[in-house]
Amino acid sequence: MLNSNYLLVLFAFPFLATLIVSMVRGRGQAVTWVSIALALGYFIVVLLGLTVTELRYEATWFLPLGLKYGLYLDSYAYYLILLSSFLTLLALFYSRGVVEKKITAYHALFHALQATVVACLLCDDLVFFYVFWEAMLIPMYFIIGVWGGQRRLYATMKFFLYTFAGSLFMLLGLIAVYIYYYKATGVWTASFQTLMEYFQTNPMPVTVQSWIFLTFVLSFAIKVPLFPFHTWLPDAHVEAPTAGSVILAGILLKMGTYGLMRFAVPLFPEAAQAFAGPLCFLSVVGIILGALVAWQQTDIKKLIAYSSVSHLGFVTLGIFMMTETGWNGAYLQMINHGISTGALFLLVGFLYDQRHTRDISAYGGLAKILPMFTLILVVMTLSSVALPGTNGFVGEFLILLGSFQSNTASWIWVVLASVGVILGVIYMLHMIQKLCYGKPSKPEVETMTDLTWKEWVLYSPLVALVFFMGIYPIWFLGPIQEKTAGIFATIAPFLAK
Amino acid sequence: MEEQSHLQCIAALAVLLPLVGSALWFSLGKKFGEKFVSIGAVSFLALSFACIAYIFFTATLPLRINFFQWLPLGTSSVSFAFLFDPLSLALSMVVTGVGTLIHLYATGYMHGDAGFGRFFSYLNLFVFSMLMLTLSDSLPGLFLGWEGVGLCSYLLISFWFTDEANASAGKKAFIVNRVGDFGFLLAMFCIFKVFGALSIPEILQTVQAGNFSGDDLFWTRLACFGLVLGAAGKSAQIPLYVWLPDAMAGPTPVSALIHAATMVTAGVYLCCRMQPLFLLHLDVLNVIAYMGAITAFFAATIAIFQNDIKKVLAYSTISQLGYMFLAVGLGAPVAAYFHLITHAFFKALLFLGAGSVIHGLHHEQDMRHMGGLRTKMPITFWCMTIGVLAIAGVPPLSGFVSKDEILHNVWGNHDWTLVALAFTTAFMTAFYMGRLWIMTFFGKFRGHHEAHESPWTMTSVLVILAAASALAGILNWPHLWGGSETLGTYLSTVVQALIHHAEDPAHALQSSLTLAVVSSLVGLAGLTIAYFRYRNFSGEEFSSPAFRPFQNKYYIDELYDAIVVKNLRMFGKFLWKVVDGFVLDGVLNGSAALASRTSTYLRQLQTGLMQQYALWIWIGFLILLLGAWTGRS
Amino acid sequence: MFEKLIQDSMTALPMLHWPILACLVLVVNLFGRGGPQFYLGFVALGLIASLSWDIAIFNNELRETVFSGGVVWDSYAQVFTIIAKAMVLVVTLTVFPVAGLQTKFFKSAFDQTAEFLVCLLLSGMGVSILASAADLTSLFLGLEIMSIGLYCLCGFYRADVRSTESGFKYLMIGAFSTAIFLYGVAFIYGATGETSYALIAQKMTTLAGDPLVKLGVLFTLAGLAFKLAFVPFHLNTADVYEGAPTPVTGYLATIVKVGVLAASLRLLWGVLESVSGMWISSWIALCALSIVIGNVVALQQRTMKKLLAFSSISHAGFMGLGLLVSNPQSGDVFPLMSYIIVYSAMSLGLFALLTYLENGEKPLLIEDLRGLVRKKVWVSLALGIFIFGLAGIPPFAGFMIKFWIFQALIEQGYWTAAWIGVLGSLLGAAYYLKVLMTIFISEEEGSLISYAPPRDPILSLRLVVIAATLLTLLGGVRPQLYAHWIFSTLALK
Amino acid sequence: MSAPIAYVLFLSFAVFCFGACGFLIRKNALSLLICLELMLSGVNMAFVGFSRLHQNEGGNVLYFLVITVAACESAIGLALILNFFRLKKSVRLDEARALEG
Repeated sequence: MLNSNYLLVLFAFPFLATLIVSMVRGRGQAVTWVSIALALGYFIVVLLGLTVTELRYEATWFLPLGLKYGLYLDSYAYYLILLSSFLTLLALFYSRGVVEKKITAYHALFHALQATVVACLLCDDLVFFYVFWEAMLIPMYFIIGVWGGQRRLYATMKFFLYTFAGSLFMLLGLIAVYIYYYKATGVWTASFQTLMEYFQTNPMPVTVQSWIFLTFVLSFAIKVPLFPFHTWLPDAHVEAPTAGSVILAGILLKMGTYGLMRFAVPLFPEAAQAFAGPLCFLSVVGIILGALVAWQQTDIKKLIAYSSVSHLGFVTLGIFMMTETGWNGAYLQMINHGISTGALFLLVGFLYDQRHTRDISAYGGLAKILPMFTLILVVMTLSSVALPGTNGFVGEFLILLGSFQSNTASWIWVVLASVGVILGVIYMLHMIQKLCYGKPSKPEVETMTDLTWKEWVLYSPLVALVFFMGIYPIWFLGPIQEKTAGIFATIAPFLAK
Repeated sequence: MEEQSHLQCIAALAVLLPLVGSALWFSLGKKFGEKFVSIGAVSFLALSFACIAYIFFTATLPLRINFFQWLPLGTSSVSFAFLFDPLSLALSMVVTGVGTLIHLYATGYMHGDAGFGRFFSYLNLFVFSMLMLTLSDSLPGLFLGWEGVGLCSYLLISFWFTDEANASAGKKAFIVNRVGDFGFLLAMFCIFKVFGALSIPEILQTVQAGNFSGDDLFWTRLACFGLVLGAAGKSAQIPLYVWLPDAMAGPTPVSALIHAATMVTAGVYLCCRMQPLFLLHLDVLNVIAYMGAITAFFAATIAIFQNDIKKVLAYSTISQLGYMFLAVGLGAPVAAYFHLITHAFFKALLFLGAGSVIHGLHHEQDMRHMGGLRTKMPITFWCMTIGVLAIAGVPPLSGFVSKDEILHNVWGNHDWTLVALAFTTAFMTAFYMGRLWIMTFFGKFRGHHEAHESPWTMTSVLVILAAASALAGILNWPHLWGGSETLGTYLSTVVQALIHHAEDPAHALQSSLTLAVVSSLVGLAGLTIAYFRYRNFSGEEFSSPAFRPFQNKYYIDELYDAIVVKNLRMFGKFLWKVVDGFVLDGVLNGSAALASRTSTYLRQLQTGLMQQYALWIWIGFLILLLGAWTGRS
Repeated sequence: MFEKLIQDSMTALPMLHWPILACLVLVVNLFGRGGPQFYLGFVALGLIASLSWDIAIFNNELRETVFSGGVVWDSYAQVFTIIAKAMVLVVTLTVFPVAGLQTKFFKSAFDQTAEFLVCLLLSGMGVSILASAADLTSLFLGLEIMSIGLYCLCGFYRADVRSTESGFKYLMIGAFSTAIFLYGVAFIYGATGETSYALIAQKMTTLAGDPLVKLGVLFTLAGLAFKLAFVPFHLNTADVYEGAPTPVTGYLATIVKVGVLAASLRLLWGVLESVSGMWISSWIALCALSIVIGNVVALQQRTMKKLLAFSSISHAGFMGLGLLVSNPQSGDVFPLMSYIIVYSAMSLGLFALLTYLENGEKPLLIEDLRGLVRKKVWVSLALGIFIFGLAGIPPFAGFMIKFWIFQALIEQGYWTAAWIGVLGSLLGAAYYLKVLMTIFISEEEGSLISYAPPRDPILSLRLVVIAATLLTLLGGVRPQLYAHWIFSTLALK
Repeated sequence: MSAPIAYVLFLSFAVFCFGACGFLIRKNALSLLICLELMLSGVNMAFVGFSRLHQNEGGNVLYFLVITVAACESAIGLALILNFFRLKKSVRLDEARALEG
């Protein structure tokens, strides 16, 4: 069953789901259950492909100038699709009772978001990767825009335009590669695989390679977000509805790092080598800034948003230091961040639905009133603080250990990044103390109800994943290691010895 | 190092029992009540102790048990594996043994507390992490235990979390431990860079066999410094000791088990375990020695002026740990290890005694409100007396033997500053322990509540510990005094001592005897002075301002707060408001505003007057003409 | 000697369909008393017939100079005539609901539906002549026929001062620019002594540096630039678009630009290729300016039609770049053609919706569209798709057409133009998003919510909107709906 | 003897410029139409001059076409001005500001 038209099913299913959900008439409940069923169905379909290593689907549709709908699935793309389908399922299940207005549109948009993300991950053609890379913004634009908080107009506008501006530069870089290949070989194709094989034997001159690499990095850096380009993230997260934040943090941010690992570094290894130093500096600044600023926040969602800046700073550090272990750790940390931050946003959403405020000082003493909630919150905090035994540690340890051995950039960055480990504890425990310990700051807090079975269905898989991947990451790292080894085999000749 | 399957399951049982227990008590604690939890917790601990003891007596050491692969590191990989050798077994025996006793004690102490189940779940989790720390075969495994105990100490210190102070004390402990862990992480990276592997036996083999290039030596030196920072963080040495006194906010059994007997000794265990690596860099050993000595002296000076009984014991623990690091620094790991074991016994005894006093006086911790308890709490009094005498270094108790051996090594080293520090600290230790002893048990009763003796569960533990701390000395009775140094021989396979100088046997016996007499005289002197000073203690003392800095612990906490915490918070605000808010967002909103301003400006051109449009056409055309003509555009 | 004339008109029959249909309408109008619906239906059917006729007799290899050298009837001219007819058909279908209105405003304006249609058809004829002109005279004639038809159309609402003023302004400035254009033609004629493209092209190779030629080329360029509404010449566009009736604005924004582009493609690349050094850099400057300034000024626009006016200026800039990169000889005009087709579809669709939404008396402000999605879901969905298309945001066709242009620009090394195009489409996205925000996201109620247009959008308008949405959606994902066909047909041998 | 082409060109350019400047300055709508005619006549002069220079009739043909087109334009222009007058009771161009903004 696992052949190329499985890929087609993987590609087409979410698009179909979007259509079906938008067609459903009738009261809100029907739409919700249909959409959750479809999300579950897709999650199972994705699970079927667990053993896949590499699948390719040749396109039948001819397009002018050599563009074609090639689909390509490898373990890098596969695990992100798994994470995306899993988080979408959780997000939709969470927003059952929460969303009242325009439910059909809400669910249709989430399925559309998933469809574009999966399409983007599966595209083998650079141009159609770009098309779906931009298309991802539209559903998110509406999700934040229609169901967001007070300043949603400013936030969603800033989110869309910032990412759109960055990716337009990538468009020119992408076309430059596409035409460079045409001029060199006379063949019109933007298929990533053929480009990779070609550039492996006769790479572009470093000057050309550098500026194209920079356009790619600019676009991906905005999405990640890397240090100077991160100011859209706190606004987007604070204004987005809870389910929107879960998907935004869980999946959309990972597209940036996925892009770096899949396209930017393998295509332009020498340029990546040349710019490794400054980019590592930016990552380290992102780690420290993210942690310190998160410490000052009074809005919980903003705190978690800045913590994402800090966590993804580790991932980009792992990528730009260009070592195999570093890359394995970076990829694992992407998935971990998706799980832990997604869970944190769900927890904040749980609080927000009862108290309708995100101000951290409005809570207090939750440990006594909501013991189960505090347990889940502490477990997720430990995962994001990288306590050994949780998944966060495995990711961070591999990144830092791997990067320390690299000779592309100096080991001082890794030492500074490890300082981030300390800062991480400071702001996370600050949050836990303000939320859970001490006396409840307001009488209403007393009347809050603890987790019910609905929440347990949501959180127990996440908690299980946190510990399972913390203790036994091999089941997951095995295929990733092969893929990384493959990439490093191609770019090894260009790396400094 | 063959692997019998039945040994594997025993080892797994020993370690996993506390983990399973912790999950049980947390979830079922409320439903099944205190009786179930207390029996369960103590029996699980006892069973784990029995397994460790079985391996201790039957297995041929060193025994390496491998479970499954954990971290793939490219060339090599780290797996969950246990390494049973003298070092780890000795400490695990102490951990599980003293742990079981303290569990028994805690069932009495925590009786009636709402979070009873939760408390024992955290305590069991702590024992699990401590066993992971001592038994694991690879550095990351050790690190897992290392941070696990840090987490449990955080959870237990802020156990009564409704009071904000306890919560921030726990937070402070975890953060300061994390600073130490930063050093440990760095050390692991350097070690991996040089040895390409993180499994401890492999590393130590290459260290003994290998010869190292200049570059490698740089990395190993950095690794040693990292380990020292890690050890200092965990064992509360000079730069990172501030968390231990605040850790007293937790329940007393926690202070006894974690902050006296087991967790804080992890640093010493690490230094002994990685001793071959340290031997490559003697200057690092020297640093450890001086760190230990200064910490010992510094902590002792503060302990004298504390009025809270648990704070006195906390600073005394820091001081005794200083001694252990001094011994390790001088290349006498056996002495350090011996002192570690004896200290575990008598410090646990002192803490539990203090706990029973506090329990009796309904949570009264200030010594100035105690006094004359020897008649009301006889058993606690007699056990505490043995503890005080042991720690003061009065022969023939265990404290005297282990401390004397350290002093012997210090004397042998001929480094006079260290000797001076060691001996004055010995005197001060005796003085403040005497002060504690007399203020609580002699003179008239200054408290409010009616004191009563603790229940049998607590006092029985006190008696056992009293016996242990009295007789522990025979464990490593020096050869010179006719002893068999069982611990020394037992550990000799793993660590070796640095012989400073060869002495002829006759002279050695004579000097060690004189040394023993001198150290015991110092101890007795401290006690008698304390006795005469506090015999009829009225209530206040050290009122003159000269003692102000000592009573306020040299304002170290305030200093750290001012330098580190306030600046970091200001830097955070700066980053948020200026870098993010003003610079980055400024650029963004600025460019948007620029675009809309130019657009409003250009819109004014649309005046609706047709002639102006024609005029603009001409102007546009002329520009086109000029551009084309000059060939520029 | 009439045989040659009859034979020529037989070959170039598609072009003659326009006048024939126009005369038929006039004759019918003379006799019959049919209402507006009748005439519109009559013209629509006529156009459909002529369209199917043209597609049937479409002949790729045909290349004949007819009417004694005035016009060359090749595949290129046929394609543009077909496109022009399709667009005029769309405009007539858009006019359907407006014409049928009984409200005071429209009734007085549309009692001469026949005249309206005649002007429309003749203007369409102008476009075909432009596309197939092979002589300076027929170029001038085509331009004038198209423009004169438009002057009447713009000023068609006699009772409304805005429409009269728009027609008047368009005429005055248009005539002014035609004078400039003619002066250019005069100089070219003066320099070469010839008026037919082929001969001029031969002469041009020898007159590389001649100042007269340079002056002539620049004057002609200015005239064409005004018709395409490039920036320095764009000022009256906003007023004309605002004042003119909405279907006519749609016509102005699309077909006029298509016709002039076809003419300038033939003129610039066919005739003035050898002297291209003179006009290429000016042309790039014009296009770049119009893309950036067109989008910048659109940022602060209040009314919908003015916003679309400036967006059409920036799209004209893109089409100019498309022309720059196309090379008629080798048939490589795909970027330009795909841009023309998709852009026209989107604009006409959008203007059709505006016609439906507008309530005639006052201009349609963006504020009026606020929260439209709550009341008219399908209309706002279509509006959203068109706006996303115009903004050039992927997966819609609007992005693909921009992609082909960027790709061709970079392939031929016009880096500055590419970078400016990128900046322009970013600015464009800004104001399109603002419009989307008002339609979909904002909570308040725009005036249009309460104004329920008296008639449900009848069949014609729905047809137009659905066709345009389909093209916008699928155009990007499967451009070979039109790509393949364009590629093969347009080899100008 | 025929006047050299430069004189004819100079004259035509002069007439063209007068027309253009008139177009920019005059405030009355009707005078605008006159100025337009002036510009077109300037162009015609150029056409006839060049046709004479090249001894072929291309320029003359264009001359006639330009005249006819100018006539059509002024016809429609007058119609529009009439309508404008009917609505605004004045032909001053300053009145025509309804489409501002």
